[in-house]
Amino acid sequence: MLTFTIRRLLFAIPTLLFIALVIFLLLELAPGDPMANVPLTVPSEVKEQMRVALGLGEPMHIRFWKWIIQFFWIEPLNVFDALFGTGFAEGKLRIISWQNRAPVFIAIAERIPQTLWVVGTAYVVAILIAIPVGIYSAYRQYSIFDQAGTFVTMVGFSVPPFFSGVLVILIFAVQLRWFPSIYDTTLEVNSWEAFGMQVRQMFLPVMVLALQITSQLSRFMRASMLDNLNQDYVRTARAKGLRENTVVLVHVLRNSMIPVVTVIALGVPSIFGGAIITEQVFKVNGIGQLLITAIQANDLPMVQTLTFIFAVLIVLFNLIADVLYGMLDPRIRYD
Amino acid sequence: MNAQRPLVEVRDLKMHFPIHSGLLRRQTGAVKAVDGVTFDIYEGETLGLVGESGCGKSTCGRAVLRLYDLTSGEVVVDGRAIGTESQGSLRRMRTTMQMVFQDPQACLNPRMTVGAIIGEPLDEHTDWPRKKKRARVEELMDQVGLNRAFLNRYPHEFSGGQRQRIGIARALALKPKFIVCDEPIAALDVSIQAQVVNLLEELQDELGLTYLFISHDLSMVRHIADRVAVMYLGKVVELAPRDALYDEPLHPYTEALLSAVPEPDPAMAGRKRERIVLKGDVPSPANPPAGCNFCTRCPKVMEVCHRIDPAFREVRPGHFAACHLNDPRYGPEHSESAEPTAPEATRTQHGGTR
Amino acid sequence: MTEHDARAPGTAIGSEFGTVAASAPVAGAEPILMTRARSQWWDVWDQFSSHKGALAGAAVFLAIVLMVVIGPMIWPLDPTETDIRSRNQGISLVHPLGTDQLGRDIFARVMQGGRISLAVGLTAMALSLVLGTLIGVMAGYFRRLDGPLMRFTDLFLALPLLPLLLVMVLLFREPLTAAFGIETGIFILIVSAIGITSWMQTARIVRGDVLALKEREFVLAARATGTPSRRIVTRHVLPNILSPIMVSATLGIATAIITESALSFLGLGFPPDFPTWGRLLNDGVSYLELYPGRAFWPGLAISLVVLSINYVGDGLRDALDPRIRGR
Amino acid sequence: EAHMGERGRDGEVNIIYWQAPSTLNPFLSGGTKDVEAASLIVEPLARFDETGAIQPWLATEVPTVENGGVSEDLKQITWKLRDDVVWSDGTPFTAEDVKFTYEYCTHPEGGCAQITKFEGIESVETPDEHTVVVNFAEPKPYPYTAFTGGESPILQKAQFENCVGAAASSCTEENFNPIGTGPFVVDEFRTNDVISLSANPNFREEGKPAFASVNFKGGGDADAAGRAVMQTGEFDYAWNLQLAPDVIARMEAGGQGQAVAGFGPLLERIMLNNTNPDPSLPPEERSVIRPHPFLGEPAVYNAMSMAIDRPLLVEIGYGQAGRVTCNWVPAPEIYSSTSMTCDEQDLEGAKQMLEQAGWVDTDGDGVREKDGVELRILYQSSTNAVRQDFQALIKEWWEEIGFAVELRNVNSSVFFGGDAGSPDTFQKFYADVEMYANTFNGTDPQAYLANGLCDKAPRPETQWQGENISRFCMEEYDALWNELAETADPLARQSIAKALNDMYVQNGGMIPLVHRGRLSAHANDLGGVKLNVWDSELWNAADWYRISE
Amino acid sequence: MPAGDARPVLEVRDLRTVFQTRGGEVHAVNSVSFDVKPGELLGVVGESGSGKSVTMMSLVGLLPMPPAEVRGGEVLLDGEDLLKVSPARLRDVRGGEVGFIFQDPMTSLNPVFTVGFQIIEPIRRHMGLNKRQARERAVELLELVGIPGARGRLSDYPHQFSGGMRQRVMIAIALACDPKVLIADEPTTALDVTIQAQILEIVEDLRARLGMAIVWITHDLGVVAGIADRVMVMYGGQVVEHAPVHPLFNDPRHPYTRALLRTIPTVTGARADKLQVIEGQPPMLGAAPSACPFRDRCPLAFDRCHAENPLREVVAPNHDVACFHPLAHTAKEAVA
Ligand SMILES: Nc1ncnc2c1ncn2[C@@H]1O[C@H](COP(=O)(O)OP(=O)(O)OP(=O)(O)O)[C@@H](O)[C@H]1O
Ligand SMILES: Nc1ncnc2c1ncn2[C@@H]1O[C@H](COP(=O)(O)OP(=O)(O)OP(=O)(O)O)[C@@H](O)[C@H]1O
Ligand SMILES: [Mg+2]
Ligand SMILES: [Mg+2]
Repeated sequence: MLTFTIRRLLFAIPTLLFIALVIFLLLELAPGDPMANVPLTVPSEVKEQMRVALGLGEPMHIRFWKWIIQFFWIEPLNVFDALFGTGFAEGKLRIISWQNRAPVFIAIAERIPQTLWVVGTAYVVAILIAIPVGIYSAYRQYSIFDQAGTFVTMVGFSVPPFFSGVLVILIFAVQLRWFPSIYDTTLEVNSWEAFGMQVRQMFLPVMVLALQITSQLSRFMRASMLDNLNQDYVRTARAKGLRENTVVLVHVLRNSMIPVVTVIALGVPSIFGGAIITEQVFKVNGIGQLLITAIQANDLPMVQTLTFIFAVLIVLFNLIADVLYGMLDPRIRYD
Repeated sequence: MNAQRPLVEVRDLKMHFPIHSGLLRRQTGAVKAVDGVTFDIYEGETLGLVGESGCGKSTCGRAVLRLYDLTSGEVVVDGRAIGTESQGSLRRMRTTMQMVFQDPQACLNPRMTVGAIIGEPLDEHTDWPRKKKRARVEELMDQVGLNRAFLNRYPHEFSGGQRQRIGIARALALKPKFIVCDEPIAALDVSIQAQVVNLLEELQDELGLTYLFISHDLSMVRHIADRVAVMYLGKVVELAPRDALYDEPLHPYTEALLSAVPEPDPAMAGRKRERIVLKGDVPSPANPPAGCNFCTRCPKVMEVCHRIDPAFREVRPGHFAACHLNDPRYGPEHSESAEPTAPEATRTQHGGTR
Repeated sequence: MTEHDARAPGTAIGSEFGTVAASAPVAGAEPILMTRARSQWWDVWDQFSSHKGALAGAAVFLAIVLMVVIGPMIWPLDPTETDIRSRNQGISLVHPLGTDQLGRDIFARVMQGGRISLAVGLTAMALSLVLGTLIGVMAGYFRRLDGPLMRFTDLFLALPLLPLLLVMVLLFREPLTAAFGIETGIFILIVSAIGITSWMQTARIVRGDVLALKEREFVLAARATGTPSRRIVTRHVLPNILSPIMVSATLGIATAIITESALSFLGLGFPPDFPTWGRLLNDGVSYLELYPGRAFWPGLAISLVVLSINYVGDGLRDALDPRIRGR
Repeated sequence: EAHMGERGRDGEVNIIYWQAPSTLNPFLSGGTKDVEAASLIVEPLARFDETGAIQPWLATEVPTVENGGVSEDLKQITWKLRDDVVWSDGTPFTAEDVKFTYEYCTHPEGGCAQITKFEGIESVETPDEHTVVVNFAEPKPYPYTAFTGGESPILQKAQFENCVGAAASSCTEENFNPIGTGPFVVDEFRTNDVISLSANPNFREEGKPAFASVNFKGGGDADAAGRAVMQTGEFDYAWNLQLAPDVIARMEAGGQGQAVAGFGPLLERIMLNNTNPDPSLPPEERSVIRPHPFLGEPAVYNAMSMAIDRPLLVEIGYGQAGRVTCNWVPAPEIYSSTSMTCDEQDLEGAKQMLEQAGWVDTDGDGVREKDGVELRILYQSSTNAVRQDFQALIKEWWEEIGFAVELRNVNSSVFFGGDAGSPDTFQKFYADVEMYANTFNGTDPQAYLANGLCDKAPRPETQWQGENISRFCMEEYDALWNELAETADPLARQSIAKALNDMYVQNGGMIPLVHRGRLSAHANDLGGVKLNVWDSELWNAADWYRISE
Repeated sequence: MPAGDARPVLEVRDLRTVFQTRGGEVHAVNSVSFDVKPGELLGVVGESGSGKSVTMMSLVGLLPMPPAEVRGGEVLLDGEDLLKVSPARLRDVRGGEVGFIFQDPMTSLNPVFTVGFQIIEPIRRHMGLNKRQARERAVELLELVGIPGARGRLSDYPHQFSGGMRQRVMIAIALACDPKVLIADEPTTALDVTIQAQILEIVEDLRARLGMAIVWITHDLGVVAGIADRVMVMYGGQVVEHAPVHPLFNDPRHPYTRALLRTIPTVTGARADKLQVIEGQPPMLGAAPSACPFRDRCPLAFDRCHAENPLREVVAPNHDVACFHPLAHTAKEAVA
């Protein structure tokens, strides 16, 4: 297992470097200009000067190399400095956003909490709902519950969040006034009252997101349960005289969870990635919103760093999913 | 009756499947599925190949047809060494050698009609017009006892025995000389096994086919084979004419195998109490024991068995075995069993039963 | 007992009889069994039609397709024609779904939008299927290609798709528009953008199935016959991975339609005078309170299509699965 | 003004900008959102008020020729600073800071976004602590650019001393937390998200600001911002609500707030391409002026203009935030010409005009042609709901009078991005006509009118940079503009500007569509809001207060 | 070996099981009756699809319902009708009083739980032992079925065992609670002959020691000949012949039994030139039988066979057969 993990990690390095290059080249080739949002009243020579000040004048390979150094060496040093109060990174140029000329990691660090709060909660809620729903739907395949569950999850899957999001805002925030329509990222949860506020402002985005995630996960759970309910060992378990609950919730569930757990693990990068559209709709200024504004502003360092972080997370969680799979399923032994 | 001309010659055939492991996925070992096998199959005869599951029977059968790239060794079919030829030039040869598979369900493409399945070899190797192909397919169906009317049906509409007939018809389509039957009856019901075996025998008589008949059913092999090879853990441990093998096995493994076959006659079963029950399981072919492969389970194991791998020797004319017991140097005190004592007459009899 | 059918064939032939007896007449020597030959597709249909949801889904989907294909030909109002006097109207006989802020007929626009959305869904799905199947089959069948192709797939899986989509749209918009005209150009662009970013799952599934299939005896039989790899793939492998492909296909249509609408939301979809469901929905969202119909109808159309296709996919999955079909 | 009391009495005010500020240093971004957010903190020497009149801010008075602040030769302006101003950190505000600001922005490596404000300045001198003398190289008839308006505020020298030139971008802390003289100080700045501010304890005016803190939220969309102010009451002030009029009306019915409009010189227009836009042409040919197959013909562009129903466009697109206009310079009023009318659609007249000019549909395909040239138009714009509605309507009208129109819209970051490699920018103008909005800063149109000069046309030599998007070129126009550049007399300047405006519109530079206002919304209980389109909207946030019933 | 006069521990009367399928009903088990006495081994033979497994699973409700439905009959376990008891009681019976061994040792064990867990489960459930005691018992059981190093192997997973060992684990599970009846559904079919010999050895040994009633399903007549006391031959969902093992092999009365015995070659004795075959196909069980299920393949079939379903009739002591043909009721030589 350990060799497997190390091997995969080693493999990940060239993959990631290649991805970094691909992302860089793609973004490089994309039209669009960091000065697009500067008002038309600013003359073009000025914009040109601003562009040069951003370092756009340098050739491509140098910028790529610089970025690689910054990402893999200088930024980790900065993290180290921040943690231990050392000064290794002093004077070294960090990855600077073109929008505000600040290190991109500052912005990213600011955004992570709200994304984790909202998207993370939604993910957890979705898992908590999806698993029992999936189990029961499979166990009572083609029952009313199963049919209704299928219907609801499919509706959840088919309604785009930019529609459902606005709809719940109109209903719950505008009409009923139960929840705020705009997420307050400055809220500090330091009292019960603040916690209540936090729950209230998270409710709508979490609901919209969770519906989507639940839809997919519960289908998965159901299919996995169905696969296992027909296995021979289930008959063996019944022949042992075990209670139906034990049969389903111990024997079948444990086996069904193996693929589902890895699917859940594979979904984790999306938590960090944020749910772009949902964040946009609810003004949860998280990572997703950061990415989309960066894209709109053609802030290449930001876009590139973010997308690359996503890629790292995806690769990492792929690995975690594989390792989890190996741990959960005793039959699998990676060497 | 036998022309005694070897149609298939296999010399020291090895088929190892590499095992990769470690950080760099280097090859760290190999599953020695077939590990140095030598035998001939004479024209018109049936060579039975028996052994326990996982001992390498199928691998051997497939290697003989060059469905795998051999690790080493030589295979000559119909005078042509096919061991190292490219798959492209082998294509031609495929008309002389064919295969019938274990699982009649799995060996037929569920999405093709019977006609298409039987006709596939014709499509590949002939440029006959459609009519002629169809006529041949129908002829084949007659030959194996399938109703011509079923030409356009799908495999799942047939019973197991009928499906196996389809598989046989397909193997016959190009009029091969040599057919490898890889457990063709293992997946069939007892009452249907007989149908298929009879069909194979009839076809052999009719078309002069040569079979390599792989099976783990010793009683069925006894019925169909002229000579029998017993495999254990990648090696042939005994090879002999049928009756010689069943009446007087020379290898303790063969002995144990034969004694383990349940006797469907309670009276006999009662008498044959001295059943030899082997202890333990077959070792992994990736990690065979030192010395004789069988030394871990052999009831007659000797000290030398753990050290030296016995050679595959012709103990009696036509009767080969790989066991130290048959070697006068190591054999037990009562060395007469190790000496070729059987009279000449019995041997010839064995050779020409059919 | 049915569990037997579920497992690798060969373990229990007894159940085969059961299957045959239960689903199709055994073809034996007996004359009573000489019923008409039923192809397995008939069986598939048989099973499919017993799945009520799937049948209803198929009916709804067909109805929508018909409406969208034939509708604009018989409906007198042009989706792009503005009629400023009658704008923002509610439901009426002339405008069954009302009109938008420029007085365009929403019914006509929904039908027109459906043409594009469905066409995008179908073609993007087809593209991603072709890509996914091709790569999956190559990886699964040819051992040497497996590593590189799967790394390639992993690479695509690891690429953040949204920026990729964005970049693709930005990059190729102009050349394609220049080459094919605005409509076809953007159509090609969006379809390929969606297709190229969504084939990976299919490829993985197909590869897995091909790997298993490759070990099946009928593929070996074909090899023993001397069938070259190329034809083994087309004749033996492809037809047998049809079922996962079909299921991927149904899901693919749905995701493609939704992705197109998300692209519209991010301002990267079709040009504004091109009503697609995604665009209509997105435009309608700001009017949700005033004229809920504006968002409701395209939203309903998307949901209905996705829903119906999902049901069809469910039914197909059951119908194409021999274990279930046997029951 | 009646509202009095101690500083910070009214608690918190919530402001939402649906575009989030990314920095608080207006010299580094130039985006409206950033400039306006910064205006709560840093201030200029003089500002424009809601009427467009210039007001002293950190200076004691606005220097003019009359009061001697501006020299007779128009080459020198002297600012007298107030002496009661201190920075929020308590240190005094001096002329050194002003001079430093000039040095900061004009440093060649700094990439200052507001560098045009300092154009023509030869030197800045500080004879004493409270006097700043600005010397121009040439006579400057309109000297109120540097240190005037929200875009050119004063930075504290002590804070930014080490952030000049290339170091500008490493000064994150400074750029995010500038020390200012304004009513508020930054507590926390989260880029593209939220700014928390609190009242400046050292603010020069007693009892101001009324609010103790500001929660300045950014991001989302105009819909949500409007809803949050007018319907749910979560926010007090929402900026720039570009929404359909009926949507605004519906939101106002929510009863929590109201929309207010103000009109600057922002003009939605259709630019006419005076060169041949065919992208397949080599760049040299692409930049030859007036070889457009037909747009150079007055009958064609006049007919196009006549076919447009401007009042309807206003009604559909902007409601109370729009007005019909026929001028390139629609505001301020003193500069806006009254010689043209265009508020009635005249399809018949347009047809006749084309007919008379020889444009007839001879082959019956619904498209007029002359000498084998068909009236086929590619009409591009940026992606934006209202623009696309306009495109649909105008396309219909133009097709009615015998044009064939193809629409195209381009993502605005590409459209307005200056990427020389992209064919889709508004500057490249690979279309026959294109629609967007433009405006100018302050109240003087001279620089803006320069956009009609021949040598400002984007060409390959300039990497397709240049403000003369139409590639409009007339000797007379260039001559008249040069006259304007030398005239100081306000009345004379006005009449020249009007003449330039008319010349440009009548000779096929553009088709003006809608004079657009800025529509913002504030809560009913937010007092003191004076919507200012000439400067930052938050210019008088110090005077805002909570209306208590 | 069995006590001929002991009361049967399991008595099945007129059991009927039907499957509802899309293609109509499948009458998989039709009026099956049999019994087993303590210490006795009843062999059940018959070709695939003859209803052997369904019969046994119907006894303790292991069939998925739907589609299965037990239409009638009685299953008396020590006089208690298992078809009428509550589900809870049935669960107590399963694993507690009736042990099951299934055919495929590869898939019958749950791959994600240790072998120990799977053995302990029924012990704790039925015998109410605590964890430690249950563990001890599990070790005992594994030793009983001949697994070396039993204690150490409790924490292994099934995939770490070979096929034969897994089947032994299955036997251990089935024996865990000292059941009165052990039902073995083709427990050795998937195994090699040498391993099969090991298992048969163990079962015979266990039977002698524990004295439980065993029902042994197989289609290998050789196995039955070796270990069974009585044999029941099933065909088309019915019992067609039933006799003690010697009479059945020496004096088979039903044409099917006779044919079956002739089809199989042996490793000893004379070698036939040609194998006998049973022509034709097994019946489809689409409806309750109204005629002899074997009629289409029977060389002796006559009119009555097509019109009426023969009942089991006693032809010799303990030997009954369901056939109209007079030959079945007389001696075997007549047919040969
Ligand atoms: N492609 C392969 N890669 C690695 N190992 C293989 C491969 N094919 C077979 N083996 C191994 O080789 C050994 C012999 O396998 P083979 O299938 O020849 O046995 P067999 O005698 O035919 O068994 P059975 O009776 O079960 O069919 C087994 O241990 C098997 O696991
Ligand atoms: N779930 C089911 N649905 C429909 N029919 C079934 C089902 N299970 C079993 N059958 C049918 O019941 C009949 C008897 O099956 P059973 O499994 O008892 O046969 P068997 O004698 O055990 O055969 P084998 O030797 O293959 O195990 C068969 O015709 C089979 O098709
Ligand atoms: Mg094999
Ligand atoms: Mg069975």
